[in-house]
Amino acid sequence: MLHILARVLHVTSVAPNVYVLAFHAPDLAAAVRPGQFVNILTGDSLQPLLRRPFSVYRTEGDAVEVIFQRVGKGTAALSLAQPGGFLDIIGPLGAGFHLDDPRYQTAVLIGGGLGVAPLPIATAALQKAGKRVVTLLGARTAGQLVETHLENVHVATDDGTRGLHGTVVDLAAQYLPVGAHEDARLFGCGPTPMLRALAEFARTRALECEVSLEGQMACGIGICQGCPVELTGQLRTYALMCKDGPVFNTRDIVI
Amino acid sequence: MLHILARVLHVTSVAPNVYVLAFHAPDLAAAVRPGQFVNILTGDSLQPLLRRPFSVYRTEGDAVEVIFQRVGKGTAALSLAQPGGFLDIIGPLGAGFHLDDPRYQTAVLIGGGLGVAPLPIATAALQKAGKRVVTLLGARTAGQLVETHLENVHVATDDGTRGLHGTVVDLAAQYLPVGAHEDARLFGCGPTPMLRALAEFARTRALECEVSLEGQMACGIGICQGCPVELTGQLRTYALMCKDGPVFNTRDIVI
Amino acid sequence: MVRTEFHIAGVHFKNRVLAASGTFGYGDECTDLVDVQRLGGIVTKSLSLKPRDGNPPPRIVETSGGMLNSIGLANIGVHRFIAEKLPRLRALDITVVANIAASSVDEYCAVLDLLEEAGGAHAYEINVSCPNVKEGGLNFGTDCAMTAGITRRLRARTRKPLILKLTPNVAQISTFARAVQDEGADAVSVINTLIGMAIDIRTRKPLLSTVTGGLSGPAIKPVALAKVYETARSVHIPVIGIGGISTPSDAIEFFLAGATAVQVGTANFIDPAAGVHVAEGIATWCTTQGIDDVGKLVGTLDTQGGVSVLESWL
Amino acid sequence: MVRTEFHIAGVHFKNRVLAASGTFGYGDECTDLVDVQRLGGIVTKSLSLKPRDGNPPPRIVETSGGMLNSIGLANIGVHRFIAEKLPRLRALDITVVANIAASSVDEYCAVLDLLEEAGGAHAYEINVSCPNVKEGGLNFGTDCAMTAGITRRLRARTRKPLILKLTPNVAQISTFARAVQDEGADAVSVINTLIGMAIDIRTRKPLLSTVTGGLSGPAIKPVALAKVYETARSVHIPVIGIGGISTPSDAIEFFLAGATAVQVGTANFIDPAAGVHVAEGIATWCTTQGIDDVGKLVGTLDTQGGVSVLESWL
Ligand SMILES: Cc1cc2nc3c(=O)[nH]c(=O)nc-3n(C[C@H](O)[C@H](O)[C@H](O)COP(=O)(O)OP(=O)(O)OC[C@H]3O[C@@H](n4cnc5c(N)ncnc54)[C@H](O)[C@@H]3O)c2cc1C
Ligand SMILES: Cc1cc2nc3c(=O)[nH]c(=O)nc-3n(C[C@H](O)[C@H](O)[C@H](O)COP(=O)(O)OP(=O)(O)OC[C@H]3O[C@@H](n4cnc5c(N)ncnc54)[C@H](O)[C@@H]3O)c2cc1C
Ligand SMILES: Cc1cc2nc3c(=O)[nH]c(=O)nc-3n(C[C@H](O)[C@H](O)[C@H](O)COP(=O)(O)O)c2cc1C
Ligand SMILES: Cc1cc2nc3c(=O)[nH]c(=O)nc-3n(C[C@H](O)[C@H](O)[C@H](O)COP(=O)(O)O)c2cc1C
Ligand code: FES
Ligand code: FES
Repeated sequence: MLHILARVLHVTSVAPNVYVLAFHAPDLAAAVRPGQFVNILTGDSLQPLLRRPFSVYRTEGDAVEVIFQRVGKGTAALSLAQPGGFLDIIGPLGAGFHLDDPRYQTAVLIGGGLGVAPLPIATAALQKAGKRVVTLLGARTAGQLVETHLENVHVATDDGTRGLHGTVVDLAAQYLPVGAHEDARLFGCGPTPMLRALAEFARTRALECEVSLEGQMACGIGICQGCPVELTGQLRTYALMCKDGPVFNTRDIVI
Repeated sequence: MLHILARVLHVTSVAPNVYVLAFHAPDLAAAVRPGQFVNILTGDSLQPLLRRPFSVYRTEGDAVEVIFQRVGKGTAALSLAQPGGFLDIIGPLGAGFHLDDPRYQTAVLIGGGLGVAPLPIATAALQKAGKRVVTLLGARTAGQLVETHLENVHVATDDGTRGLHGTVVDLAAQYLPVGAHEDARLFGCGPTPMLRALAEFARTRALECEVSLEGQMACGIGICQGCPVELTGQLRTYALMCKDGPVFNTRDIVI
Repeated sequence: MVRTEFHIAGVHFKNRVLAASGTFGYGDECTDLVDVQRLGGIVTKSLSLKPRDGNPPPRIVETSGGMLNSIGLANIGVHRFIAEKLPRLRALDITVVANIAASSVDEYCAVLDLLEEAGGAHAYEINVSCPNVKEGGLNFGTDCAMTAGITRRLRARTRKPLILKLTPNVAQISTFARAVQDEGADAVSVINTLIGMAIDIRTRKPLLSTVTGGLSGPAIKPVALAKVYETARSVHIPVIGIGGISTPSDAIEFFLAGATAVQVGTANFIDPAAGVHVAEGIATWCTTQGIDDVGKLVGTLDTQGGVSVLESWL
Repeated sequence: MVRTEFHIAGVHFKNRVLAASGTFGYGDECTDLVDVQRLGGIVTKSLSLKPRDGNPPPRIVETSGGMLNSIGLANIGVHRFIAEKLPRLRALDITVVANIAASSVDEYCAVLDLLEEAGGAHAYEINVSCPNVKEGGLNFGTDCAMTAGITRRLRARTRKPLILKLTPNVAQISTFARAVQDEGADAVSVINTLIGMAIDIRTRKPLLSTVTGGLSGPAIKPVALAKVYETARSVHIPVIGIGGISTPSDAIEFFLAGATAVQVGTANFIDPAAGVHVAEGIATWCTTQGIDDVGKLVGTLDTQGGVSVLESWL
């Protein structure tokens, strides 16, 4: 866990309202694993008060990239970050995907909307590990798809403007017919309803599935107890999204 | 009183930490009188919460200018205003200087530090009215003096780097020997201690003196009662700085 | 068209957004900048029997997300209000709530009597966050019996809507709300400012001449909302929500929590048309949501799944 | 060199800035990011007799200048604290204040007894903002007799410093402070969070699973400062100031208002080294001001010229 002032390299719009932010952070780039996140201070005064968490999108040499959608005050401020300026960042945080398990061959990466965020860094690691990678992307509409730095991409759009007319879980159902893919493992990221559907899909197909969750955080480092994730089994026992997650095996949690 | 979104023309640093901000505001430029001020929303979110008051420095055609020192959050944000962007401004506010009284011939304009702010717009009006103008400027050090758009400038610096080594009130004492200037009237603006000294000086010399005050404001338009200025005479009776001032005759107020 | 009007004890308000006392003068100051007739109503600056000069400066400090004030009830007094302001307000199509402050129960009564006689005010809001001079300066509003007593005395003197404005600086605001309801109050306004303070570390002096003052603005919105929720669940008279409301969305939160109407305060200092923008934004939002009456939002917070207070925060 | 240390009932604190309960875990979580030994002390997350899972999500909402939380006292329980955390804390050169929460007076006693037996904690801070299960969930901290009763029972069981952490959600916090002082408390911590609430207007649901929660952060600083000022003027035991402190200047305001020490809470979430920065910034400021002991600031607010409370804000 590092606390750094990282120099902004660039902020680039890659789709309407979607930006890739790159910053210079050699130690972070060396340490981060796929599925981990960084917690960025988006304003220098107190507006917004808390840091904002973002999955690491890619590393490229000494640079670390995140991809984000402008939804509110924090992301609006980030979208205006100036190259050469500095950002106050804590990371890498959380536990990432378990990509290197020898018990599977094909990694099916599934991203809904900005859930694409951790997939490029995961792809790079999977390629290194010699796994086969298939990527299923979903978006509301074709223009919102961000497909770079991925492998074997299949797409679905809610409005049918590209690929399958439907959700990315529908696409997974199509891509993974019953019983056909025991050696496959699912890695998903996206909005909670999508992850819920994905978990259900994985359960019915008896596939292992890890998902990266989103939700409210205050500290991001395990000291506030603000980010409970309900565990299956006993009622109301919780893991911490920021420390124990944000990636969980869907078997272990109530989404 | 207007409430406008004014296009920023430029923000120019004119001395260390001192900026002139020009914005396009034809109706305001036409309406404003010397000594009046504008109330600017410096941030689009709530940091800082309240507007910030600034004397009008100059008008030039359809443009209105203010000059300000960067001291905190609001002025820091203003110093970063982008040409082409828009600022939310209310003005003109308050009562200005009474420049056109026929009972005096020489206007002695006295500015301490950023108290120079209302003097250029006053100079322009006085020139039109055919008055003689003398300007006395004080600053901590030579580099902080802003002397453009003024007439007959004499200076004093606290550190003696230019002009008289002393305060602008010392300079006034030198410039206005006892009894010599019954036809002169003083118009001052600057930090409260300077205005207090100036008021005392005017009293001992029996000169009419108007000063522009500074202090905390919330609304700037007379609806909050937040900006009392104590009146002489009865104990604890107040005028409102934003509505009845910010310019007062030093005879009428307790500074 | 979304229905925005509502009534309190038979008095009509055009919409559910009023200007809060002390944050909009007497309603006639900024007609340049805003068409006050588009507000649901105007609550006047608190009126006392005699004019009050108020506290020495400084009276205002900005804080994180809020501001402190210690105006000291500076006001022109009820006589000048009747003579100068009421005629101007009568000329407008606007519901006027006269807010009354006093340092004795008799003074409350005297101010109300004068306003009743003059006519023109449609309703009264009673500011009980005032020091009771007879009781050594103890604040009326923090003593339930005194608050109830004021209500009783005033209720006997008017048939117009009587709205008690409660202070949040008590342990349980709902106790006070019930007490004034029992004495015949037609509504309660919740909340007045929180007690706060700020210091200039360079001079080592308080930033308000009175040391402490009243905190208002967005910073207090969560507190105000909780107080409105608490109050609305324990009385059947309307609750008027106040505290940090700057946007239509803020106001809707208060409606959901149980407020029948809201008042916009500090936000007027940033934009005198804030109240109008809030009112019109609410109507627009209702349209997009297919809601035909703003009143249908009131008290519709969905707390299903909310765990019991016993398990609550610690 | 500026003297920064101080003592409470004989226990030494390196400097006057502590990490607040619930905002710094058990002190051993972020040693990567901050040298905790540069803090004046660490107050642990509230410890209950049995581990507590806490409330369902969402537990956190950001508000203007602040945040709401309804953690629900999620903690590992006093046994695991003693077994796992105390040994690690003992290895550090840091003053440890164990914060205790409970839902009955007996539970408070049981937790304290276990900690006494284990040793290692230098002082106790008692969180009374807890629902008393026996009294139908009434919060201990809003009942003066119950708060005093807890103090009496605990005082009889320990000679270590006993610090009562008071809730601001009462009419007069100084009454509570005097009551616990009379029962032998060595200090009071002022304040815990304010009750607040926020709503998602799209879903019409509260943004906290428990509907209401505790407001903290810069937004509450003015309220906290006023409570500290009120308390410090009415007790002779030390007052530990808490509420919205993020900068050295914030802390100095609390010292001037009468706080002997301060705690940094929410600011740790933004920067886990916030407490250290505050502590070191205070020392630097004192140097520039020629002040040789931070303690010389305590209670030195200059209120001369402040008008009387009678004339105060309304
Ligand atoms: C572990 C983790 C990783 C994340 N990774 C990414 C990422 O790689 N790219 C990315 O764009 N976003 C990511 N997010 C979400 C991101 O943190 C939020 O979008 C961001 O905090 C919004 O900040 P804001 O100030 O712009 O919006 P706010 O002003 O805080 O909120 C604006 C609107 O967005 C909604 N919102 C706020 N936070 C979230 C959230 N966490 N999820 C959904 N809606 C929210 C609010 O309800 C509100 O309606 C991640 C979140 C977590 C917890
Ligand atoms: C009628 C009027 C006209 C003014 N005209 C000008 C002008 O032409 N040019 C100009 O530079 N300034 C002018 N000021 C002062 C200006 O409004 C403040 O400097 C500004 O509000 C500071 O905002 P901030 O957010 O940058 O500072 P803040 O963050 O609010 O404060 C930063 C520091 O500056 C101090 N400060 C804040 N406001 C004032 C003030 N009013 N006077 C002295 N110190 C203050 C604070 O105590 C604090 O230490 C005027 C003020 C008034 C009332
Ligand atoms: C400067 C100022 C003056 C106020 N004066 C009064 C007053 O005279 N009478 C009153 O009942 N409330 C008064 N209030 C309280 C407001 O009406 C309102 O209850 C409070 O500010 C909370 O709302 P807000 O956060 O929207 O401002 C005043 C508030 C402010 C900020
Ligand atoms: C997430 C969170 C958890 C907290 N948990 C506790 C707790 O367990 N026990 C306690 O006494 N106070 C707890 N507090 C209150 C803080 O210790 C502190 O009193 C309060 O937050 C005000 O200080 P601040 O504004 O600096 O955060 C908690 C506060 C927060 C924000
Ligand atoms: S966000 Fe604080 S513990 Fe997870
Ligand atoms: S600043 Fe509001 S009345 Fe002057």
